[in-house]
Amino acid sequence: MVQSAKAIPSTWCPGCGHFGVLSAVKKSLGELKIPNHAAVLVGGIGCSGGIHNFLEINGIHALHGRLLAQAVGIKLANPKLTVIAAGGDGDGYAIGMGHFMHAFKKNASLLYILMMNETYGLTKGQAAPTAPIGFDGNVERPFDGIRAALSQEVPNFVARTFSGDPRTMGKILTEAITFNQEGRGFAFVEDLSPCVTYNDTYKEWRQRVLDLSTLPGYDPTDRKTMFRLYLETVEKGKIPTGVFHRPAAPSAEAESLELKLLPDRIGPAESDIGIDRNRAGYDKLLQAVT
Amino acid sequence: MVQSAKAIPSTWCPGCGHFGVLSAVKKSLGELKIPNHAAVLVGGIGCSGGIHNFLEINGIHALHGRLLAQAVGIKLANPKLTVIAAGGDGDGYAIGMGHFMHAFKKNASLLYILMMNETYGLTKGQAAPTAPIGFDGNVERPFDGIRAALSQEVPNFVARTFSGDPRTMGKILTEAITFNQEGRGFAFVEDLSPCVTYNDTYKEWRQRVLDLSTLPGYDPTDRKTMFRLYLETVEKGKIPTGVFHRPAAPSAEAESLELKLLPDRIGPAESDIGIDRNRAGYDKLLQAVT
Amino acid sequence: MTTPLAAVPPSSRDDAPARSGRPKELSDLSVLIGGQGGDGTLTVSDLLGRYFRKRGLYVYTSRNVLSRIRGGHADASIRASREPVAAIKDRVDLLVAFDEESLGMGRGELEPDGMILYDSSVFHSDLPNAEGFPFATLAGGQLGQPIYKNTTAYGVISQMMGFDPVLTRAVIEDRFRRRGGEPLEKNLKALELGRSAAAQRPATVDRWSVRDGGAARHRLLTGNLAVALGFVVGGGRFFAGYPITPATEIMEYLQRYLPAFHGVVRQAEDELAAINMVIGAAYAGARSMTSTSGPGLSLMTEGIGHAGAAELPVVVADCQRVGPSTGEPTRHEQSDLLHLAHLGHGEFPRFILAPGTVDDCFYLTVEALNLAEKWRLPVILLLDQALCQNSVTTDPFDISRVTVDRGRRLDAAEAAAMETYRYYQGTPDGISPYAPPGTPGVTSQVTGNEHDEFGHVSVNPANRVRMMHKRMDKMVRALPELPLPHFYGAEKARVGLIAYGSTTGPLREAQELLARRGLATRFLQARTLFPVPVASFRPFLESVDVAAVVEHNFTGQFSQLLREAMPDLAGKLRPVLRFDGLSFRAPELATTIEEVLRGPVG
Amino acid sequence: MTTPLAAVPPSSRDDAPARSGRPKELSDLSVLIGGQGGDGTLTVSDLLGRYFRKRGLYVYTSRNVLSRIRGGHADASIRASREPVAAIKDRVDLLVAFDEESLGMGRGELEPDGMILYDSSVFHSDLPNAEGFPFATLAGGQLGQPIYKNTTAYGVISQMMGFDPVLTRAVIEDRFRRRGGEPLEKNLKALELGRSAAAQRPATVDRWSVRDGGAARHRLLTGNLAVALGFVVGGGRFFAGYPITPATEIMEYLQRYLPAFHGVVRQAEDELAAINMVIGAAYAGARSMTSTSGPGLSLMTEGIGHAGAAELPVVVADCQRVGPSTGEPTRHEQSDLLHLAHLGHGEFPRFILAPGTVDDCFYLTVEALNLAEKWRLPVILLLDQALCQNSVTTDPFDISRVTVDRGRRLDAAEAAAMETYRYYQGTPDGISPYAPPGTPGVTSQVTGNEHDEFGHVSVNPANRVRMMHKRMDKMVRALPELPLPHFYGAEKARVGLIAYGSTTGPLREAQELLARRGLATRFLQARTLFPVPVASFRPFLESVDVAAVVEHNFTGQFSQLLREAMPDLAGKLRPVLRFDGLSFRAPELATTIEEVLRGPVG
Ligand SMILES: Cc1ncc(C[n+]2csc(CCOP(=O)(O)OP(=O)(O)O)c2C)c(N)n1
Ligand SMILES: Cc1ncc(C[n+]2csc(CCOP(=O)(O)OP(=O)(O)O)c2C)c(N)n1
Ligand code: SF4
Ligand code: SF4
Ligand SMILES: [Mg+2]
Ligand SMILES: [Mg+2]
Repeated sequence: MVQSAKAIPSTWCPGCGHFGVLSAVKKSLGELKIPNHAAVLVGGIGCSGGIHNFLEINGIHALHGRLLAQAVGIKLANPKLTVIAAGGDGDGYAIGMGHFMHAFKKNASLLYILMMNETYGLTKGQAAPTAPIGFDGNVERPFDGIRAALSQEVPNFVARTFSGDPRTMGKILTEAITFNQEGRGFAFVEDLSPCVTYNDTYKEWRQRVLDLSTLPGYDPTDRKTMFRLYLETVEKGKIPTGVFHRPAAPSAEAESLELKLLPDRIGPAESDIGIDRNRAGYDKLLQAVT
Repeated sequence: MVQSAKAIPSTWCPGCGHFGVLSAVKKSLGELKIPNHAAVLVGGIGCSGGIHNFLEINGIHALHGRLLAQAVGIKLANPKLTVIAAGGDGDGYAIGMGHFMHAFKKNASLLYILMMNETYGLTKGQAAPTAPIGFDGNVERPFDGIRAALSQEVPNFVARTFSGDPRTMGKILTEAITFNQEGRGFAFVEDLSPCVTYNDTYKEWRQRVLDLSTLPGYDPTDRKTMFRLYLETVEKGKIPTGVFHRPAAPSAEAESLELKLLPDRIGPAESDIGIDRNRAGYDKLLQAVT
Repeated sequence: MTTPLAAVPPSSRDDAPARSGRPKELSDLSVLIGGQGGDGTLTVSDLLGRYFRKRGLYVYTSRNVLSRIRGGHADASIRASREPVAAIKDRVDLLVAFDEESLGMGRGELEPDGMILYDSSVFHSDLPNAEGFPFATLAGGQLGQPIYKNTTAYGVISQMMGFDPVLTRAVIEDRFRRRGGEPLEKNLKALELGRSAAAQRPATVDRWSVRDGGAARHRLLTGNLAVALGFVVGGGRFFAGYPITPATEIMEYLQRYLPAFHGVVRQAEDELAAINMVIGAAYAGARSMTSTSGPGLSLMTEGIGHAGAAELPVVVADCQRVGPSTGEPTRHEQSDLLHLAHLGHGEFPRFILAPGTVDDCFYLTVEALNLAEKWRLPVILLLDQALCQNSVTTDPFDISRVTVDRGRRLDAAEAAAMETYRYYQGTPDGISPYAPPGTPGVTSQVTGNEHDEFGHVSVNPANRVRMMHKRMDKMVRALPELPLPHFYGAEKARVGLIAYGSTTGPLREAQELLARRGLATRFLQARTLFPVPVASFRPFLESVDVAAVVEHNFTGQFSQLLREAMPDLAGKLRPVLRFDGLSFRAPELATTIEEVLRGPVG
Repeated sequence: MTTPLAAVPPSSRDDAPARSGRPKELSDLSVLIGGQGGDGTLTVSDLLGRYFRKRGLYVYTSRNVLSRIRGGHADASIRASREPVAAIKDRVDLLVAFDEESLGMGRGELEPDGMILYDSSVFHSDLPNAEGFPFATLAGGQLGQPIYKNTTAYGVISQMMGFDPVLTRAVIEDRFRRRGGEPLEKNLKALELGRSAAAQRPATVDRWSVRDGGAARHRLLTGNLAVALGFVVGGGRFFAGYPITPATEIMEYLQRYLPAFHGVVRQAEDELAAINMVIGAAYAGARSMTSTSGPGLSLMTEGIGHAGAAELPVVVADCQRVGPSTGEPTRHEQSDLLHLAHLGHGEFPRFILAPGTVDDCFYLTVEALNLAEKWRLPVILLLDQALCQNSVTTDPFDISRVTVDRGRRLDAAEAAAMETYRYYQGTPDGISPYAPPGTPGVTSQVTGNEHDEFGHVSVNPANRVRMMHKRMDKMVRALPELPLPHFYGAEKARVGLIAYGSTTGPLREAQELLARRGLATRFLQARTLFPVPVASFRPFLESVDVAAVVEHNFTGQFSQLLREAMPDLAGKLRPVLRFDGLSFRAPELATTIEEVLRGPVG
């Protein structure tokens, strides 16, 4: 075994919700027997975004808000890699909002874990787009990424977990990565991950979370139903969790971006680009177009 | 009367859907008796974005995708101005997606008209985020801005019009601008505006549009209902139009950004910044903080 | 690496026979076609180009359109010559005017014995050398759609210049075959309409003649196409971009060509996504590129810096247009150089390469890919509107001249043999071995934060200094292997000329004109712009008394770079600048250079 | 405009009395407090700063933290002197170590007779000059929370330095009053814990003494606070930003101060939104600014270009940190200058101003607002981490020195009196009259596309040339009114020093050290960096034989700008560079300068 990048000790505050994600990711990768070298963790910028340093895994620290763009580039360059993007709610819902909304359309088979704590931890506690009115002087209504995800007609996996419930989180992450491995497209998991230093919501959230799968009529294949259930739950002052959307079964046609573009699953990073290997194709191309 | 920037002749292809928006805007401003100098039209980049040149009005040509950011800056600097942002679906839903989603949260009282033609007209017909699968090789599912707008818990005005039905469009724009004038917040109108050169959808859309207000149960104050009606209509192969969301009545508390920040409606652009005028306040500030 | 063009010949005009009964032969002719956007001026130019190319002539075409889809003045110009050409001719032999505005704009450029064809269904002209044909009503009446007027005009021209009728038809067939059916039929009819209308007037029958040239294997290509082809052949396999004039065609070509080679092309949601997708793909091990123009380039600033800091190989093709801001999207300029040389907060290494011809576009794209991957840093391929969108007859690309050098990339066995794998391992040349993610047994950490050799964040001051040297010294170490300039003209000349990009073409013609006026010059065509290749530039500057630095911008950006790099030679530099959106023309350029050289020595 | 600081005094060390029974008086003392992030090192420094300021001393504080919220080494240092100071002292009199790492890191900087206080509940030290107190367990045991250990340490120090007990308490009250209740109570108790613990040991009772200084009206301020205050007083009324170290505090201060003046502050969704909101507000007629650091600055590139092309007055404060990319967010560098000078595709005018002291931050922010609005273009206020976040005792700002100049802004009556209103009206100085949207009877069109005087799109070549001159010539025309450099040191010296920003402080001290070693120097502190103010720089460079250009980056960016602007004087420039993330210290700087000046003349 080559000695290469080891996990370094975490730099998070003791008790930070992000630890929940770290251990759940580790556990799911282990359960699915995905070796370190076959997975890439794309971190955002923020406390959350440092996560890739705290695992022995391939890691790339993307620019603030750009983790999904980099993750899609990685997945399309080498569809065999397990790609997990993980970052904060400032990273994903503020500066990264454009790429976030487009990730559902693109539908590359990768997992995005967004660590929601209503604040910008690393820059010391300003309001994130998810912050309630009044938080640090915030006057804007909080953004809800799950509702935005549910609004579009796309066959993605959509869920919310809570760092206070690591068992369920582990189960859902494993399901999400399996969804990716089957080439079924994008999986989005928003994790409720309290910032104990600037916004310690552990207690409050523990009381408010409600797993929608416990409700009558729960059907994550039906967008209309789930949207209604979600809104009714919110109206009751609860925070919906669990799996909100999961298409019934893999369709016959490829739905994921990488399978549409690379049906034989050989990606740009793996293809042999030697001149000799490609000469016939090049000759044909140059002949045709010039 | 000072002679100043006149309207110049339009540069659009004859028959372009954008003409519908141009004349509806003109008509609504006329009806509401808003003088030229009191309104600002913020154009995007694209065929659509040139619109501010074709009216005698204050116009600013924003950067591609940034028209909403500039529009919010204008409205907050001078809340007395009528501010209308108008641009294309490439401008708004591709490069401008982040600002689009945040515009609902911000809720400044301005009107955003997005001219939807499924394509990038000015760069010659590539697929916009709204393009159906197959358009110019597009493999991604189209984005639906109305559904995204409806998904969030914000008190905005949300509607869709069709350039093929200028009468209804005029009515809805007038309603939207009135909503703004009352300081009730953001108004978003997506206009179906066919690109006759690269994607002439006039005929098809004329057959498919369906005004939701004609349906039983229509209630634009109720998000859950409207989301369901909208999805059912889409499932029937129709394109929903009309007003989708409009809060019942102005609430007692200010809901719009500019009224929250500037309760006395005097904006930064209007305030007297002379030293003498402010000396007392400055002395107090310097005393307090230093 | 490119074969320098043969010297530009004296204009055919000089020794042409006086007008007589038999057609006058043109050996270097120029046609300007003007009308409203949507009138099909580009189509006329395209058809003529195809015809002349089939006749073995050297062709150069350029276009002048507005940033709108229909309406507004648009024109296209085409030059055909028996000798190689790399610029548009200064004067026009034939002006085709679909509207009166075009006649007004083009008249001034007409040769004394030049001729005008105009659409008499739109306006009337009394000029003695003007022949009116009702192009629009002819086509509208007979074919139902006035838009076929462009092919009708092509028909008139073919008659007037004594084109071979079979070849003339073959051009139409080539061009419209893909669309087939009605369009092809109607265009063939439109051609005949034009030919027969022209046949009825002596002025438009065999007025001029064109002899075959010897350039049989040449192709008529734009720089954008050459870049796209260079990308494919150079092993490029991942491309992400966002539409923007004048770069869009690179993406559009690649959308067609790349899938056959396990390649992926994505139209991203914006330029931020494009550069970051490219970064992701480069990290994963694909040769990756994006292309853009001014506004998109500015948006990519942070991303390019990330590639520089994280040592990721990305190629960014910048198709320069008129700036700042949205500027003039369809017009020509070279004003991004200093921005690119210093782009991004903080300091990171980058190379800026600039092809000067369409041919060079192909080979330097390959070079850019090789250099990026070998040195693991961003490489800018600096293009300009004229180079990107004008077309010129070009030698077939020679695949045997292409090599693919992936630098210190490890395969699985090499990686497994290492004791320790560190993504940012210190080495004498600063290049760390690269194992793509997925390599068994190896993991890597990559970041744009300052980091140690393993890629973990570090603010240790000594490490910082080491890492800055590791990255920045590449600009010094790589310099000897960056593309060399091309030199043209008199070896011993005391007057130097310096330029890059599409300015190469008109400047070579200007050089010829100056030579004929007795001024010997030597022209350094820069192909590496940054870091400034002092090793080749300094001897050149030392060898001349004075050097005109010819570029399309306001502040003399390339001059500034040179002045900073060689302050002791700054006194020799004379900026020759144009920034009105149009390309230099050779005669004007020659005159300006003469004037500037006469100016005070600064 | 600022009053140059009095010459820096010789270190108090030189003439201090030998240690005796009575407390040794320190007239220039330095304390370094180290621990883990979250240990409260900044609080200790803050409390000491408040105390010394109340005693009329001049104070300078700096911090060294990691980009994380808790854990990792963090330290704060504070200097207090009876004479003005503008940099941290090279050596430390008192080291307070909350963990062993801090002791290891700080020891080397200790004065020979310096002293160490450490937390003996965390580790033990045998060093002769070290006194251990169980800060954490003391506070934890008595107050329930070990975090009060910082105030306990302050208590020990106050005893050791013979602080006035009433003033010592008052500092705690000032600092924690806003939070009131329990925090205030507990901090007061923690103070007493420390004082009584110290009282029991001779080594920590009245070991040193501090005499009052004469700076009674001075305030202890950071550059970021001074910028925020300058913005308010300079009439700034619209601010949009996005959090980023080390710029965030400007936004946070303004969030508190601006609403009282009809001002609006928005935390935007990203930097693209921030700069474009600012553009919108500027267009609408509000004095507008954003502040950011490297990554955000790169993202603003397109927007700043838009302001330049459309002639909109925006101020961008760039709080430089270590680049490239995310770099080292909390560390110091000056590496954005060339990026800023050439930022953006295409060419547009901009001014870059750089305050050198906290005082200057206030007045130059006002200047930046005036210049932007007068000349209608983007102005960059170039700061650096040390200037932004270190604090220094500063004279009260003098409002009577502030003027607000809105340039050619028309009120309703003036606008109504015009015959024609053209947003881009040609004028001799290129400044067009500005009527805000909403002005009765006037409409305007504004665009970043090339445009005619009315603001309608134009690609007319002659118009293009006119408009480029209109915009670009502002950089020449405005030059005489841009802020002048400050000069320090010997008028006739043959050795020059050039620097900007926070380097001013240590360089002035270095200048003093050099003078004592017999080297007379003259220091040009640049306050306008771009366009290069040749009128003041050239005579300076001509007057010296050689000039050290001292800056915090790898490539010598300011040297490059100067070399390009004055190539004939390039041979005199000697870059003195540091790019390891830390600020220059005076003694090291003096030595480096001596070495560099001895080097070969280039
Ligand atoms: C372009 C850019 N803008 C701003 C920053 C500064 N910044 C670093 S982390 C961060 C926010 C982090 O918040 P979030 O994503 O919610 O992560 P958390 O720390 O809460 O886990 C910001 C604004 C940056 N690094 N880059
Ligand atoms: C940053 C940037 N990227 C790309 C462009 C090029 N561009 C101009 S218009 C346009 C798309 C226009 O499409 P849309 O917004 O749908 O407007 P339409 O023309 O369809 O009305 C693009 C990509 C640009 N001007 N700026
Ligand atoms: S500041 Fe908040 S988000 Fe950051 S590590 Fe600490 S607890 Fe976690
Ligand atoms: S190209 Fe399309 S969108 Fe643009 S003006 Fe023409 S019809 Fe309208
Ligand atoms: Mg967060
Ligand atoms: Mg469109």
